[in-house]
Amino acid sequence: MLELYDGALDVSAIFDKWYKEESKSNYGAFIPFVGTIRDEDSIDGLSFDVYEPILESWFNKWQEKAKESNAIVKMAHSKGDVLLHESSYIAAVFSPKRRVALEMIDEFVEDFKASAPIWKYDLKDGKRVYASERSTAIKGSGLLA
Amino acid sequence: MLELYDGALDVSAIFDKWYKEESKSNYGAFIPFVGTIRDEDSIDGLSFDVYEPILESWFNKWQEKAKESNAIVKMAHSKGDVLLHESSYIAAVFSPKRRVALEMIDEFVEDFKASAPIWKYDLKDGKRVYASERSTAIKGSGLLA
Amino acid sequence: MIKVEFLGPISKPTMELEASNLKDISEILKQDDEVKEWLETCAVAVNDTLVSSLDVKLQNGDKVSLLPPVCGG
Amino acid sequence: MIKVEFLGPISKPTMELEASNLKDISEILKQDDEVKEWLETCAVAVNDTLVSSLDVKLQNGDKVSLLPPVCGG
Repeated sequence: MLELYDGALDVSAIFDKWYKEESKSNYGAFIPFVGTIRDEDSIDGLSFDVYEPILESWFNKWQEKAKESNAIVKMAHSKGDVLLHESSYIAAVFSPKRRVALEMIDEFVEDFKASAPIWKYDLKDGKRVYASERSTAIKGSGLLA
Repeated sequence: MLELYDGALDVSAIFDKWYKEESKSNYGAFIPFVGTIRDEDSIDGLSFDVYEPILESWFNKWQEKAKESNAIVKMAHSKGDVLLHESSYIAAVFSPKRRVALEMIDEFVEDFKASAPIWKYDLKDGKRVYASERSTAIKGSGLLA
Repeated sequence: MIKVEFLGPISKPTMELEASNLKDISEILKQDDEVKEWLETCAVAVNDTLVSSLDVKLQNGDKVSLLPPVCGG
Repeated sequence: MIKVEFLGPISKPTMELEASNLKDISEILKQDDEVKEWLETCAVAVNDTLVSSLDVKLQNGDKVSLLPPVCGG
């Protein structure tokens, strides 16, 4: 379940939908991670580019990995502009047992940060500025250099 | 923010309330943990006794600890009976940064399991049976033995 | 008098005892067959604060609570 | 022809190049001053699969994508 939305996420609606989707799946632990735009560095918000084909294959690999632990992962992310105090990202793990969910949400969020083909821009003074300082080169980068 | 409810939690309503409460607090990461009653061992549900005075002081210590990392914790738990596929527990961490939230939700949930003065009973064949096998003696137990 | 209360699954009504410290409480409870089996696994609170030493002095009106193994969530 | 596309912040339209493997692509892109500075930090996908070797053979119609440093969330 990978969901992309234009602009900010309706976090409570997505949470409610996911909770209900798995309400009879017999998962004992459900851990969402919600990412919200902080007011810092005088930005007006953030903006995101998403490359869907590779994001989907990254996500599908995670779904397979989660399945090995009888867990599932879900994810929603924004495309385009998201303003201060709005949310752009929800990741979630459902699993029968809490240890699996607690460890997997950490791994999933960190791998997402390092690998998911999404680019972040600061919205500042009417401009869209690539957040190069906060970005991470995908593992294996530099092949063509 | 420690909330106790009679019976099952209205998880989506609590999530929505907490999300809105902190919507302008400038926390970048919000991680709830939702615990749901699994259908296993032929139980009809679980039931909980809560000793509020000591639960509150345990929770207040955690609130202080969270504050040192500029984070906050919230928690909701059921008293009495909660049936299969209903939820009895939500814990959450809000923090400016994701690493703090990811590590704190794990620590908080594990310490809760080991220390919070809540007793669990299986509802089975119309009886309320103390879940002694799954329970953990609080640190320092045995003082009077 | 010291009030001794048994929390959670220990099905025992609150007792009123004469005692000047936890050591006294321990001696009395060890004589009680129903309670004895719980002592090994119970934590102890005095006036709702968990304690880790038997030397805690008790005063008239104090409350001692026994907390058996827990399992929230 | 091989299509070479530049993702995210690399403001460069898609190129069409003659190449039989990634080594050829690398040689061509190193001549492009606008693209050159990105090569060190970009991951590479062929037909939307990330690759880790320059030896990947390319066929007419294949798509090579350059993925600069990411920051989702």
